[in-house]
Amino acid sequence: MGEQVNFVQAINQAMHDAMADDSSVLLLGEDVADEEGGGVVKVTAGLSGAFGTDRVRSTPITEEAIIGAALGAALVGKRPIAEIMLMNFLTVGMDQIVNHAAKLRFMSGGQTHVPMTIRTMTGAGGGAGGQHTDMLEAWFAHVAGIKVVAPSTPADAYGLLRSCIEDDDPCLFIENMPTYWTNGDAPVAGTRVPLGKASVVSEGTDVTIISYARTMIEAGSAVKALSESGISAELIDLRTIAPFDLETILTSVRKTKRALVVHEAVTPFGVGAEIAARVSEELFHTLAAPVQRVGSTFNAVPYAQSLEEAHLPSIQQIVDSAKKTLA
Amino acid sequence: MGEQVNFVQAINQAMHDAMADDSSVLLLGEDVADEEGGGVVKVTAGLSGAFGTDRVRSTPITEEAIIGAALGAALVGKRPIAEIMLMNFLTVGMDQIVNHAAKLRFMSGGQTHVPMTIRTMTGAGGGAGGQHTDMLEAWFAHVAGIKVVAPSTPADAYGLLRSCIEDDDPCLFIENMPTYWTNGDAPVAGTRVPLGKASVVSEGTDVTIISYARTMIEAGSAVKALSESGISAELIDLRTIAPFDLETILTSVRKTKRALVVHEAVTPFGVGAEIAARVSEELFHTLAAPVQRVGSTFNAVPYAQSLEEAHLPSIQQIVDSAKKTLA
Amino acid sequence: MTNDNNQAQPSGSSLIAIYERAARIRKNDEAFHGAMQSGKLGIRIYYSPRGQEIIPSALCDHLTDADYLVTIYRGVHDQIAKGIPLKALWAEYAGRVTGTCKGKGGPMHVTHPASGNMVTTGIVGGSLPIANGLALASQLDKDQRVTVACFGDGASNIGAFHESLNMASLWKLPVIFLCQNNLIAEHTRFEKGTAVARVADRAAAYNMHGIHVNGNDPKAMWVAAKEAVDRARSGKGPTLIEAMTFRFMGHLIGDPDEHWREGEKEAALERDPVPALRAMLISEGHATEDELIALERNLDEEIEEAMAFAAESPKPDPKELNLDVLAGGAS
Amino acid sequence: MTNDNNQAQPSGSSLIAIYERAARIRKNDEAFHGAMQSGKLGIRIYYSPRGQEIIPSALCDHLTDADYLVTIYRGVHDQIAKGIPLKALWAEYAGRVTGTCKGKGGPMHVTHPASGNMVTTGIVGGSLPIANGLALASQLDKDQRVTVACFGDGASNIGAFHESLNMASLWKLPVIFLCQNNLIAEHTRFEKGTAVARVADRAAAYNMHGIHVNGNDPKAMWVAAKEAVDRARSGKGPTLIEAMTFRFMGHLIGDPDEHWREGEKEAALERDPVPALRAMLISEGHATEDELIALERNLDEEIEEAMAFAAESPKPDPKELNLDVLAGGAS
Ligand SMILES: Cc1ncc(C[n+]2csc(CCOP(=O)(O)OP(=O)(O)O)c2C)c(N)n1
Ligand SMILES: Cc1ncc(C[n+]2csc(CCOP(=O)(O)OP(=O)(O)O)c2C)c(N)n1
Ligand SMILES: [Mg+2]
Ligand SMILES: [Mg+2]
Repeated sequence: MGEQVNFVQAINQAMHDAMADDSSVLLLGEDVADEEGGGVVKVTAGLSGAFGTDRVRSTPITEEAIIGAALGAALVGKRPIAEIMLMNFLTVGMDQIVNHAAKLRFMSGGQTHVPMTIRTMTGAGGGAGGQHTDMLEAWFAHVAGIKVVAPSTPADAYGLLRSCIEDDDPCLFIENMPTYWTNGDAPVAGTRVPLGKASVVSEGTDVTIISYARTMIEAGSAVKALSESGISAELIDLRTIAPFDLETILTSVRKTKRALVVHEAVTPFGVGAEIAARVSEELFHTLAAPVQRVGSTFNAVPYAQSLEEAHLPSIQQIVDSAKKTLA
Repeated sequence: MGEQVNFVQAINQAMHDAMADDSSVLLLGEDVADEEGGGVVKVTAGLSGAFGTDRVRSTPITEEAIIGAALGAALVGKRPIAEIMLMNFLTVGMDQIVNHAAKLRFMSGGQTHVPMTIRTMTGAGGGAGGQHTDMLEAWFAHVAGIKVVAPSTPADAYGLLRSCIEDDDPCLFIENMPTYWTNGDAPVAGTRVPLGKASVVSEGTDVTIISYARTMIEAGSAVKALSESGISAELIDLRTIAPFDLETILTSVRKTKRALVVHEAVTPFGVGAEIAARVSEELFHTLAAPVQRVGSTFNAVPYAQSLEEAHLPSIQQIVDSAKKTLA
Repeated sequence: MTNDNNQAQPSGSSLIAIYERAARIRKNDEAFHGAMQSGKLGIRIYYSPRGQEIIPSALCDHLTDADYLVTIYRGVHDQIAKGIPLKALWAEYAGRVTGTCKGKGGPMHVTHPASGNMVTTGIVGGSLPIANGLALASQLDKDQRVTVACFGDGASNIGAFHESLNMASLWKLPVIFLCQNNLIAEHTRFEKGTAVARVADRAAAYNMHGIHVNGNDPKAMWVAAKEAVDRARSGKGPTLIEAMTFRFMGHLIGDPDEHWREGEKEAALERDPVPALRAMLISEGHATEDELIALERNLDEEIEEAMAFAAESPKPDPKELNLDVLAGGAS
Repeated sequence: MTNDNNQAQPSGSSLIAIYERAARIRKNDEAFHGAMQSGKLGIRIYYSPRGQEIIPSALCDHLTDADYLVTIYRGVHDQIAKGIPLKALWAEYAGRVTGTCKGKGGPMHVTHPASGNMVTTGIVGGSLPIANGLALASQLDKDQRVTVACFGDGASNIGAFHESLNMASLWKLPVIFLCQNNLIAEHTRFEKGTAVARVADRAAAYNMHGIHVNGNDPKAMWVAAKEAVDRARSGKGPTLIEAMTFRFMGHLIGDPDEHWREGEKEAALERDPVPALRAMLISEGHATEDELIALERNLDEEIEEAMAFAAESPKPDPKELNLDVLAGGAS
């Protein structure tokens, strides 16, 4: 096993390398500069020291102004990274993201564009309660003009974030807080992971499990558990949620004839709905069983550990749903 | 043909009757009082005259404060109607809606609840461009704790709005502006249309078309066009988008074995995805063809009429997609 | 604007009542810290109000259970001063079904309408728009209630602050915007995030009455709160109070609390308001050492009982996930 | 704060340049109204700036194409003053592929970076946060550009105003917040939506320089704009300008414009700023009647050509829907 790093290190390195390579890369967000601790969980530690507080700016607690400032600078040659501490706080800046950042290229007839990356963290499991850990990626996937990315390994976090920063359109980069300190193979410095390309994490023949972000862990454990009961599951990490890599999914499901989508977001009207709808349409005559979906229960994230655990998708649920496609 | 009224009249009457029946019903919004014209398109005309400017208040242009004020009053016995002029402006108040209104019942363990109705209008076709006519209902359907309603006839607008106002949970009531002045049968005063119940608008045997709001018009025309080519389509008006009436849909599709979902919202990650996913799962062995979806093209709403018309779902697209299920 | 000194001053019994509230908050804070270190109750997150005890303790001398409070994640001092029962509070922190919110809300969303604790939010700025709505209901019903919205100095920069103060002033709502200025927002110092020297001066931008006060001075805070409460009850409209204070224990448990400059924290701790009030009660002859010891012993017992209650209480059953989402959940 | 009278005053040629801009705006407005009545160009929506012509006409005497402007739906006066070519403007209003935005944006989203027209928004308050970002880029690049964010009086109450002014002041951004106070927001009178008598007084809440000026007085507006532009260019930071004006043609075409009280509109129209400036140019001897007639004839021709250009231009092909959504759309 080669060098290991966690997500915090990989994301920090990606920003560091991007800022070193391109002086137009900026970072704006609450507490991001070292004088403010280098981020509430130190993801941006050292960046203001290395690149100065002109380029790495701690902001007031004003998400709409943070995103607007990043957007405006992006219109005239900068490649800003706007850090919105937690995904639920995007609700405060939705106008700038949806009505402006995502639409300006189209509404200007291509005269302007917004090469901005919004980094945000989220994810349940820590007892933060109902307003700090929602998974809202489906909202942004429903908006034309913005890309949505969610890594599940430190190396992908590095390579996808580098690609987002260099992308000429607004990208929403979603980081999972509970797994921030989980180790994985270190990225090769400079590597880019292309946007819009899923990865087949483990090959299988009986059922395709499609997931992304934090639930790749549960899905991976489910794949092991399934193999023990003789079921060969293929596991796909979407990595980019919008635009998503339909081709890789279809290629896999053509082989397995069965599909299961797993995500932390609540199931109804989630990302799994679009994937299930597309797969069901494209492979209507191929599918041997209905596409299954596993997500969190449809309620606010509860505080009590007994409830939070029951709310989140479990390995057992994934295993059972996979088996259901084979029944 | 009995008495006819348009949406503006029906919605105005629903608010009038609700305020007359229950003194706890309030109305807050920009320009809603008569001194400010009784609403930008006169939907609230006469209400401040009838019930006073204490209960019918024109507000500053501050959507977050409008929704928050309605929410707070709802916590202590009022049944406020918050008018957010256009759906895109909900982006300014998302925090109060999603992090607060939708979650307070759950987060308080049922000690408090928010019987608030948010009325908003939207809908493309008038050349308002990219920031004034989005259909964002899928966002709210993805949030637990809030109901989403969208009428397609004046009578349903009356009956559904009465039900929303009397509902003990937050409801988002979506009004279509381009069809505001379209006539339909007058509601019987006092009628309630239950939330969560779809209506089978026309019966058919070959294919089920599921739609709601503005595109019920195009869908209705498509049903006629199809019957001329000998195809008998059943048309379902969802009326309530969340929680939606799965049973009525499944009953119909069990009969027709084919389904098509039509809405004005852009197709990817839209309401049609959830319906297609559920129908494909529940009726996997019944469906004779893949569920089809028709929505707007995946881009911001364009200004030029030539583009706006091409962007919106057309009768022809609906007809073609219905025929595709029969091919 | 500062206080006008001709105003009524707190009586000895008021000062003792303020101390009792502040001591309850402080002892409860110590007990929460203890419980989190031992880990036995399973409290998962906690934002300590240490340093800010006096502000709500003085405020609540002017409020009854009928008055409304909307506070924030760092709001346990406000909740306790407002009279939330400690048993249900501890059970909520411990994630038990006997908690104020059945364990569903947790520390950031503690709610207890019976004591006027209407909403606790984890969103910066989220408390202000809701407070306007509570005050609007009171204004319509002429029920003489006062609504208090608590928030921090950092929150005075977010849009919700601006929209809420503008609306409250236009409508003369019976609401008090209580900015607890501890000079720090998570890890960002006040002057780095707020472009004005005094938050209270922002009241002028809304033609609103503003008060800048040392929130850790029980007499000054009592006077400031009285002025604002009297204004609200008598229909004179909203007030913005900026109560200066300290944050002694970092942003949340586990935070290294590194923002202090050389010597700042030591100087602040010398002015730790709860011991200061205790000394004042004795030096001014409002209470004897023995009386205070008795009072404190009762508080210790009250907290012991609350801890025990939480420890014995059952955890919520997973079926609770389907309840309280929408009406009709059998709950 | 009001202007300091020792400041430089506009020269005769500046006043003539201001008049030329204002007359172009006014004549263009008349032509838009005509085109909408006849319906032949297919202009679908229009927010008339009549009454507000002088504000950007005086402002732009201090700006170059390199400076940035972010304006709103009611922004055609700002765009024309900033130098947007009328042909592309008319083609955009007419929904033609030769329009500034290929007909995709339309009146509420006119964009033309070459003349510094960076963003036009239909969202109240949306212009201010973006302006900060443009100014931030200029500050980092030390390119001496000034960014101006236009918005209305109603917008001064929304959260984005507050967040943006606070950030601009903290960071000393080279930005001007230009509130065009026409005393009306859609159908709500200024005092009904704004809790302060003067928007400019809100600058104090951000420790920012604020100027209250009669925007319809070309000399006073020129002086106010110069002060703000000089401050921004010289690194002294942002300024909030409240320019008092009128809205003569309702919120948008078709609006009955009923908000005026008895006699108000007549009184305002007597002070219609464009004819007033024209009279001043002659009475003060800056220009002769003949010179102005010649100037105006040129404007008429310019507008005629723009109309003709739009009328002859093709409509965008539906395949444009897939272009400019994301990069790589072959466009
Ligand atoms: C809209 C929003 N943005 C960011 C956060 C993250 N956050 C939580 S507390 C906090 C600091 C708030 O400081 P202040 O308002 O002074 O209150 P204090 O914590 O000092 O009591 C921040 C940034 C949040 N909860 N909500
Ligand atoms: C966030 C938001 N809320 C509401 C509207 C609807 N709206 C458009 S213009 C307007 C009035 C704005 O008044 P003001 O800011 O004074 O600008 P003016 O139109 O007078 O130039 C309103 C309420 C909007 N566009 N955006
Ligand atoms: Mg603080
Ligand atoms: Mg105005």
